[in-house]
Amino acid sequence: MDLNYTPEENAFRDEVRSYLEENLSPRLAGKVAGGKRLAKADLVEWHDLLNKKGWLAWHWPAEYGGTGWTPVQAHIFHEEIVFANAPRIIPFGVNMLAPVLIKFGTEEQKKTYLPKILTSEHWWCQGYSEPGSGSDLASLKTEAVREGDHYVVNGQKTWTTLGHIADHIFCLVRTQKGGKQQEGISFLLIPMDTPGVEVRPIITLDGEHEVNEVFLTNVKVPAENLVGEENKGWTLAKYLLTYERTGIAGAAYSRQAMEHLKDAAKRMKSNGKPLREDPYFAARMGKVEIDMLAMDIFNLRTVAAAEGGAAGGVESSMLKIRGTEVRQELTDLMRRAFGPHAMPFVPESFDEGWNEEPVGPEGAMGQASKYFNMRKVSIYGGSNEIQKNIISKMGLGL
Amino acid sequence: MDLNYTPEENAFRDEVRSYLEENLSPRLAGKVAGGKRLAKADLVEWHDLLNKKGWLAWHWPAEYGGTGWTPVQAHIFHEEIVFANAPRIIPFGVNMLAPVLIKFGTEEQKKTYLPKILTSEHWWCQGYSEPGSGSDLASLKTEAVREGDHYVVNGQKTWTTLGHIADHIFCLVRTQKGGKQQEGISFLLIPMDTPGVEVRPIITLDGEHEVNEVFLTNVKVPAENLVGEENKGWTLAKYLLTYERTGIAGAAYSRQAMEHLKDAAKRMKSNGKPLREDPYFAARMGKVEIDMLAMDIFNLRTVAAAEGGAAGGVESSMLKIRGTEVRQELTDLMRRAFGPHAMPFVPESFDEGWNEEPVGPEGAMGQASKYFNMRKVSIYGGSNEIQKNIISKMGLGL
Amino acid sequence: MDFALSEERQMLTDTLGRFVREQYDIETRHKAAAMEGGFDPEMWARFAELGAIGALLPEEAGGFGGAGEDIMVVFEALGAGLVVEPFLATGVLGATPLIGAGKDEMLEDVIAGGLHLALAHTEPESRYEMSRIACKAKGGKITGRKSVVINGDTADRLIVSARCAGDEADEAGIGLYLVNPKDAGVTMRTFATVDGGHAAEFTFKNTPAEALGDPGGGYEALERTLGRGVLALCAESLGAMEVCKDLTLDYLKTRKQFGAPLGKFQALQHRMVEMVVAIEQARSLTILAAGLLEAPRVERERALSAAKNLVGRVGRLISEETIQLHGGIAMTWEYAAPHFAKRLVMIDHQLGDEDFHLARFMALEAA
Amino acid sequence: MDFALSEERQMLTDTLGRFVREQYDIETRHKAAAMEGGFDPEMWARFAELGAIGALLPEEAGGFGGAGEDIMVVFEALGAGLVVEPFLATGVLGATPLIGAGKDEMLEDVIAGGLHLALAHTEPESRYEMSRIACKAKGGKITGRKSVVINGDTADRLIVSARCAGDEADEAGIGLYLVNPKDAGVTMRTFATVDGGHAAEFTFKNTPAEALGDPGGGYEALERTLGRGVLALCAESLGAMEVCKDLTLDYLKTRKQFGAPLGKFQALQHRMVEMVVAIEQARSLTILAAGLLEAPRVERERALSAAKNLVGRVGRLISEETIQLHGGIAMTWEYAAPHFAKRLVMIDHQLGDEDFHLARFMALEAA
Repeated sequence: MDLNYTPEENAFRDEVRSYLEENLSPRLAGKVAGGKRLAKADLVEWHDLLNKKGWLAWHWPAEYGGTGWTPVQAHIFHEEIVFANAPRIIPFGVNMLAPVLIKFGTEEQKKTYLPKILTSEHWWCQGYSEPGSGSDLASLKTEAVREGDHYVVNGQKTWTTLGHIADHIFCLVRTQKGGKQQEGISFLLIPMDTPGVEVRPIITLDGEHEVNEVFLTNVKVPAENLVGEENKGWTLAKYLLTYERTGIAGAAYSRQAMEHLKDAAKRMKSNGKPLREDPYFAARMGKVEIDMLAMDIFNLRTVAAAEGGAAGGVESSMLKIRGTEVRQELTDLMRRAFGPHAMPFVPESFDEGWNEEPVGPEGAMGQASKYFNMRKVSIYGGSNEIQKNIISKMGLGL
Repeated sequence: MDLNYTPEENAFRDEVRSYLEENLSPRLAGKVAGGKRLAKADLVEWHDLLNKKGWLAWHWPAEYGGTGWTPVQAHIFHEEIVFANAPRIIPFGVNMLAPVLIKFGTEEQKKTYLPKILTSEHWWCQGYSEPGSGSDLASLKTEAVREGDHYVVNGQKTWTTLGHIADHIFCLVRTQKGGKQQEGISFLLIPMDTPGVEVRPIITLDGEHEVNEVFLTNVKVPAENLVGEENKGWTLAKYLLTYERTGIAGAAYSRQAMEHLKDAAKRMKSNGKPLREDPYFAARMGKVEIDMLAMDIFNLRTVAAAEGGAAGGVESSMLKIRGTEVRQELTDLMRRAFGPHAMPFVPESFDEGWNEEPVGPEGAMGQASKYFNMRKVSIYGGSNEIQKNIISKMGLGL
Repeated sequence: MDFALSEERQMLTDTLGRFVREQYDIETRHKAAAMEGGFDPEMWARFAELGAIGALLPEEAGGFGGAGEDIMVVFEALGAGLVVEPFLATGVLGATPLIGAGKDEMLEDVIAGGLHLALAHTEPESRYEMSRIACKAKGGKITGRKSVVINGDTADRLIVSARCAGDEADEAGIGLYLVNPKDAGVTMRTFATVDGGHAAEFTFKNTPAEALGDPGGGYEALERTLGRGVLALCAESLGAMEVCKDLTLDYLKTRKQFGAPLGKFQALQHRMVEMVVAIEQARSLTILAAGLLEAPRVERERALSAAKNLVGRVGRLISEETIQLHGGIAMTWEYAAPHFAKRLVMIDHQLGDEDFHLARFMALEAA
Repeated sequence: MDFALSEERQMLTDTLGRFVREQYDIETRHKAAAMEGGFDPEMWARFAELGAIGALLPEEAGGFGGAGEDIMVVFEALGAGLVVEPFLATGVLGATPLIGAGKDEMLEDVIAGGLHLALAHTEPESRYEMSRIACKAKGGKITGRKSVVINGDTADRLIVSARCAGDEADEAGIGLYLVNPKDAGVTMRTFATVDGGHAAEFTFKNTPAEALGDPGGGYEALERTLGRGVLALCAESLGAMEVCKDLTLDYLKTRKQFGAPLGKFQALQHRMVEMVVAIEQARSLTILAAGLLEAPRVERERALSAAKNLVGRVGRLISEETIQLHGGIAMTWEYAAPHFAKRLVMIDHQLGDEDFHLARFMALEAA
């Protein structure tokens, strides 16, 4: 047992850190650190920066340009991204669609799409969820009817993250009715400039626009845009859902949030003393830090096990649960830390250009908003209840 | 809205208090206050004392000797019992069997049994649960076969509280198989000196003996000992379960325990100061006190609603849940309060005669034991999970 | 012992409840919140007509209520509609210090809906402490800063807590002052709050201020004022909790997943039950606090702190569970539930959060 | 980074695990606990033969382990058997202060199972504080009281913490002393503990005592000793948690109610999942504490306090849920689970409870 990284792993960390330090623009890092809204141009700039170094598609097979990193390296890479205040990698093309294409796509499809994912020429979004199918994804109803060399697609997708800045959407559609729900689903690629595709914003409870509804009305999709076999799309969907789960715990984000919390607890006052000396607040903070430490080690254990070749499906579900709980708890403490000053809400302050004096103490503004926004992490990506069902069934045999 | 007791209610409280002060022997009150084991003679002494005043069977209809108290009076009565360090009223005869007899029994049965319940000439226990039927009571298997003017009973009952000091047991037995579980159950009265009745102790996790298994092997029970109709016993069982739920929250016990906790938190030291000034402990204590205050008012609201004629089945279930949680939390804090001194375990100290110097600070000994013992309250009387099912179904329509 | 409302209170509850249900849906509320002052002046006038403001004030102040029970029933009804009109700022925190202070005309205006008030008390460094006041009063002028003054932007008059003597956290030396925000030396910055309200920051520099009562002995009045505010917030929270519960329950009954309504899944059933039990607990302590609003200080303040602590805890539970049990839909602006959920949590940031009131509850007993 | 055990540790784990599984069932345990000294001397000898005591001590002390990892694997195995033999008292808390103190012969005896030790440290007023020591040392004699000395009744030698200088909570002035409990001026009172162990109270009156190392500079050694004990308790708890989890899971799968195994009820499934996740969390911090046992002080002690806090919280959860999910059967002496459940909670009463270690975790960072 040795809890230290190897010298090689540390050298790798240094390499990643140096590259990000040298290449990530202070402008962009500043936006991320300041919680500003990111434009598509920001995200493309970021993807380009990684692609230039061959790191954007690090987990693809080597023949397609992957790096062959070990799970520990991947873990380090993701940590450094967070610590550098870089944006997250937008997963829809590079982490979600690409692995599906590589495993199930035709040579033609791979040749057409993979390079454009790397260069951001194509910008993908995901068409999975529907208004009627939340956790029960297989109950989806969007219909694709084959007519000659086309499918005609009708239906509605929802919770489409960043759909408003995407130009392509990969969709699960129903190509056959009757029989088991999971049968008769197909996986289609749809350019979003096709007539009949309409994107409408969903404004979330914090007043922000990140997710969308996508309406599909008589959308003609060429038959060659089918990935894998017709009616076998569920296999692809499941593959995608289990593929890239590095960082599911969000451990690095939590560690960063913990630092912000500690900073706030030093600056804010309670009874005339730093908040961190308020025993009630200290007890909350200590408990979350301990939970976070445990989750961090739990995450590393899983990473190390993956290095040793272990599967760890159930562990991912456990990390999803505890990781999201810790992240939520941290935003809860952040809003508490600022007391009454967590209430002011100045949405303009999330704009890049905004640099007025903040309302209240530094860092206070927007904390309540972040707390509410963070409620999503226990809902999306398979709600925590679904994760518990998975653990119960797969892990415990109940 | 008026949260004060009426002058009449206060006068009633004084009356109860005076009677208990004057009549409850200091010996017995001392045993209760000291957490000593009570002998049957203690319990009989206590029942006699109440019966002499006409208070033992306060809730029976007036014609059988009841008092006609209002729900608020009943509530006051139960509070005063707790505050006087009196034993609890042993419910099996007076609160459980008697109402069933009064509603479903023959005149002969009432005449035979009711007076002897009052005088303790008969001492009842309950034969409901079986090893195979916990929360699912209706799945009981103990069988009674009619042979002439007798039933022959075979089976096993369990969790029979104080069965070892009882001379009679009322049992649910199966008199007909097939059909719905709830059908074919009958309600039988069995003298425990009948051949074939065997009581074996169940020692609980704290090393104590309060509950028992009762084995019934070819027990001949006269047919006149059937209460109500044959195969309709489930109706009686349900009636009994919903009948007398005053005090289900255990609110008075919690208030008393809170006083003990506060006393301990003043006496015990943490960092050289009284434990109550330790903010971590104070936070726990404050939270429980607040929960307890809320539960106390919730209980009073239910009592007052009953006074107004409201039914309150679901409220009872809620009070059962929160009441038991508060009681458990209080024993949890008691063991914490004494720190390392909660560990010593001297079972002899529960004997009436034991008066050696206690191990550790006053009141410490046995606190861990009480904490473990108190785990039972969320299991028995319909586990808290069953209560949640009831609320979900009856109260919420889920 | 009687938990039933008197006939008048029951009538008020019914009338106000019906008005909110029928005239104040979530769209109306959003529209009101989006107006310039953060609420709808016309709606305010209608509430005044209904007597909802007058119900918060005792007869001596020209009102026809003002007991704990009145505050409770009014604010529970308001909470159920997520009403954004300035009841707390004007009707409770603003009006209370005027009672018995020779300001009967102003109170009359308040009750009629014509005068808006706000309590400027919180300061950049005071967090929730009642007596930590750095704002200075001297010779009829005040100087200092006040933060997160709810509805401060629309107030015709401010009630400002300021200190004429004592150290920064002393109870002695505190006074309450009447200030016209249009007067000299006042700087104001206005902003929205995350739950759809409005607030403002104020800087006072030698601003004229009229002392209400004893300039150095105002702590008691301040405490009474804040206490009434605490009760109002608890009751408002209850109203919002009930709506969250109803919406969630309804959703569980209608939304199907895996071939069955969500409400058939036992794990969700038990969580729903936890919510319901918790609300009954919170309601119980709000009733207790209302009932003890005129009780001796320690008893009264302990009940208020107990209620605010529990309401803080339960409010968070209900808020988070409402969102989680709904799933994605409750993350959308368009749906009503998340707005109630936001308010529930933000109530914990007003007049002392759960930790503050837990510590206070314990300290008061020791005192 | 490597979380795998070395080959030797894996072998030790396997051997000891098998021994406990095959030779130390709950009946054997109860019999051992009921013996005069609260454990089975013969079983102790067999453990010694297996090398389980030696594994707790480093080579310099004549052992063949002694690293955090060794303590972890041994105590997890012991916890899984609810082993009542005095590993903690003799092998960890007793033996650690003897390392490097010129007591190699005694250590040899310890490893061979021939010598019993106990740490007499807790005092009537000290609660869990490490440095609150009123027991006085002067001129080779000690005077004072020690409480809840685990396995003190069977110890051949006591290691006693006592003070030769400083105020009652100072870290300076503390020393560790070797005391023969048969010597003059020792009064002992023996009792059982609720989890099946034995402990004793001691009164010393001018009892001869031999200083181990610097009489006034023993705090560091004491902290190291208690730290190793904390790790041992965390690992023991983990072993017991796993048993509770397995028993509960098994019960849910086999016990039928309302026509289905309990494990088909979703509310119980989700609670079972919570238990499993919590155990993984507790395991993670126990591993961290083991890995940092030789790290610089603040890092080491923070990891230990973090682990003990989490193990305290999780231990209670597992204990209470094990009993509740089982129902009545887990309230009976006859069934194994409640005995594990009791031990889980009582571990929180040894060497600092969750609150103590949470406060310490926070204080250490500030330091």
